[in-house]
Parts: sequence; structure tokens; C-alpha cells
Amino acid sequence: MNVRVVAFASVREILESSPRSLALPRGARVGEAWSALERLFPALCAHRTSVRIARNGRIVSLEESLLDGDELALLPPVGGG
Amino acid sequence: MNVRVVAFASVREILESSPRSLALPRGARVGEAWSALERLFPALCAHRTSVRIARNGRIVSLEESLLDGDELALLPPVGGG
Amino acid sequence: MDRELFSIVRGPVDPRCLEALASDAQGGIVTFLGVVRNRSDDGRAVVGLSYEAYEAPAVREFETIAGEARARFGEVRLAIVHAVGELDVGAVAVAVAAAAEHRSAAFDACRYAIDELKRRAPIWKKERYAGGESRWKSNE
Amino acid sequence: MDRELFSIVRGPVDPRCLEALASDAQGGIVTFLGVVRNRSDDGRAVVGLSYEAYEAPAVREFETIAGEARARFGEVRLAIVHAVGELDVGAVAVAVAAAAEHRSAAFDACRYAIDELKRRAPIWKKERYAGGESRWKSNE
Repeated sequence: MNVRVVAFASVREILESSPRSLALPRGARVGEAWSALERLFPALCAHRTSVRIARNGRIVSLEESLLDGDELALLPPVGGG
Repeated sequence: MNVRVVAFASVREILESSPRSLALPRGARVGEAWSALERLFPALCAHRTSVRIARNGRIVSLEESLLDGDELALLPPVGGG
Repeated sequence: MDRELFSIVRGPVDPRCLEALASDAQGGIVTFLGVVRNRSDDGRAVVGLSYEAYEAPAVREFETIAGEARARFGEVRLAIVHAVGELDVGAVAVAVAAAAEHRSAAFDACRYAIDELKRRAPIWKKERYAGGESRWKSNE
Repeated sequence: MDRELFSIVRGPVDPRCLEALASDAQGGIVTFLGVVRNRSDDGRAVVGLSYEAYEAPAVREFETIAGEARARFGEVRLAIVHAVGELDVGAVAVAVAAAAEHRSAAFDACRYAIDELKRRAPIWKKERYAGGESRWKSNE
């Protein structure tokens, strides 16, 4: 299955392009998606503890299961205003 | 001697015109100016306790002595903004 | 101090008069606009307000209030403009702006300035009602 | 709720977009403008900022914050507009306006909204420095 990954700020720069498609085994969880991204982009490792992840617009844990076509958003600490 | 009387809001309406000139005996105090105005405009009486009086832009007491050419401002309670 | 930022104007205040306050060093600008409402505090239908000011002392009071705000809240630039004359519902009667490096001081200074203006500035307001009556209002 | 009052715009915010907030029933309008400063908090010369937003969730967060402000401070109308893209020094990055019958609720709601926006909205800021470097800044 494929999920759509969007990323912002420093994390977007590591991913080189956003949105991007990520192929995962059927039934994969959010944590596996993150690990797959870390293998592709080792610099992500430094962000592991600070990034929050949203699935289809809602913050989720690494245990959340994914479905084909989901959007995963990688959200570093915010700094608007 | 003459002083110039300016008034605002409800007190201006009682005085009919503002500024106006008021003739006073040489050496008169603020209290005498007020009394002279009350004789001319009896409706002022109701404002006696609420009006503050400025002489040349500075709030003064009824005991303050006046000089020819002074400006007396009659200031009801404020309500700006 | 830019004296032109403290003034009494005839007719409604144009809030754009506050734009002169901005500067490249100030990141937060807080503005208060006091707008003529269509209803008085006691529920009467209002068609407009009339304002009078003891003009030079009022502007001096604006400057005094701004100085007090700087003493309390630190480096902050203020502008205070109040209308006199007849204002319709929806018109801006008073505009206060405060610019500071950070927003907290700007909020505090703006609020201090409008609170003190209403309490102290020699300005008077008459409400004009739908029936043709009118009444001077004080803040006391 | 007028949804158009909550938005993300490309390029600097035009503060006049807030004028739609005014109504005849609301006597106090408090506005906060966040302006790009020429210096960072740690004293470096800044030539501009770049903003990114997770746009639809950011706008939903603005609406949520406005709802919280109404629950806390009573009948108050809010507008929140944030820029994305490249902004020069002096540009308006964010504008928040709160209109209420009386000024106290307008001040409280405006301050609550900008504080919560900075804390929670999915928006990111990169400072660009005079030497050509740049750095993502977080509020944490």
C-alpha cells in the first residue's frame, strides 16, 4: 500500500520533496512508516523525539495502523506568529 | 478685569456660547467667577459639585486668584472614548 | 516622541493614521478602535454620538498617558487619536495603537492607554437617540 | 461564523482584511499585528522570514481557538489571518482582530487568540540572516 507523506520546515528539507509517496507493507503502523523514512533519510533520526505525526489531519501515536491512501504529516515543533 | 470662560458638554449648553468673556472685579478668585456665572445662568447650580475648573489649562481650587486675560475652563465629568 | 501621533481630529478617525507607528524594530502592534455602537449601555437605540474635547489639554493628557505607559511597560511607541464632532453609528471615535518589540508590552500599553484616556482625558460624549433626544454621558 | 475571517494567505497579510469584522453592535475592536522585525531574539540582523503552514489544519485550529475565546470571554467576533511564504522586514506575518460590545472582552480574546496560535497552530518560521544563513525557529 502507499501513503502520502507531507512534511514541514526542517523535516520537509530533509525529505527533499513534500508531498511524497511512501510504499509500506499492508497493515503497517505509523512507527513503521517513520522507520522506513529514517532508512531513506538518516538525518530524520535527530527529529525522532520532537516530531509529532498526524494521520489524515489528527495527531496519532506510533501504534496507529495505516490504510492505503492515508496522509501522514510530519510536524516539527511549531513557531508561527 | 475680564476672563475668558470656556465650557464643555452640558455646561457649555447652559452657557449658550463658549468661549465667552466674563467681567470680574480686579483680584477676584475662581469662586467669585463661578458665582457670577451662576447668577447669569441659574441652571449651573446643579453642576456646582461635579464641575472641575481649570485656570489656563491647570485644575485649580475655588480659592485661586485670577488675573486679567486668564482662561477659565469648566469641565464636567469626562466621558470620552 | 512623534507629536503628530497624539491628536484630536474632526470627524471619524481613519485608523490608517496609525500606520506611521510601525518601525522595523517593533514586532508587535496592538490597536484599539472604539466604534460608535447602535445601542447604549441601557439599551436605547442610538443613531450617533457627538464628542467635544478641551483640545490642547486633551492632547497633553494623551502624551502624559503615553509617558506613563513607557515607564510601566518599557520601550513602547504609542499613538492616540480621538474624534470630535458628530459621528454616525459604525464610525471610529478613538484609536490607540502600541508598538513594541514583543507583544506583551504592546497589549499592556494599549490597554493602559485606552483605560486612562477614558478615565482622565477632557473629552465628552453625547448620545443621540432614535427618537430625537440626546444625553451627555459621563464615565462616572 | 464567517469562515473567510480565518485564513492562511500567501505573502504579507493586508491588515485591511480585518475590516470585515466590524459591525454596528460592537463598540471595541482590538487588533494584533505581528510584524517581521529586523533583529532576532538573539540579536542577529534579520533580512526576512519564511513561513510554512499545514494549511487546512492550521485554519481549523484558528476556528477552534476562536470558539474557545468565545466560551471564555463571551460574545466576541474574531478574525485570524496568517501569512505563508517569504516576508520582508516590516511585513505583517499575522493579524488577529477581536470585536466585542465592550473593550475588555475584545482585549482578552485577542490576546488569548495570538498566544494560543503561537503555541498550537501548525505553522513554522525560518529566519533569514544578513549573511545568507537561515534557521528554522520554534516557540519551544
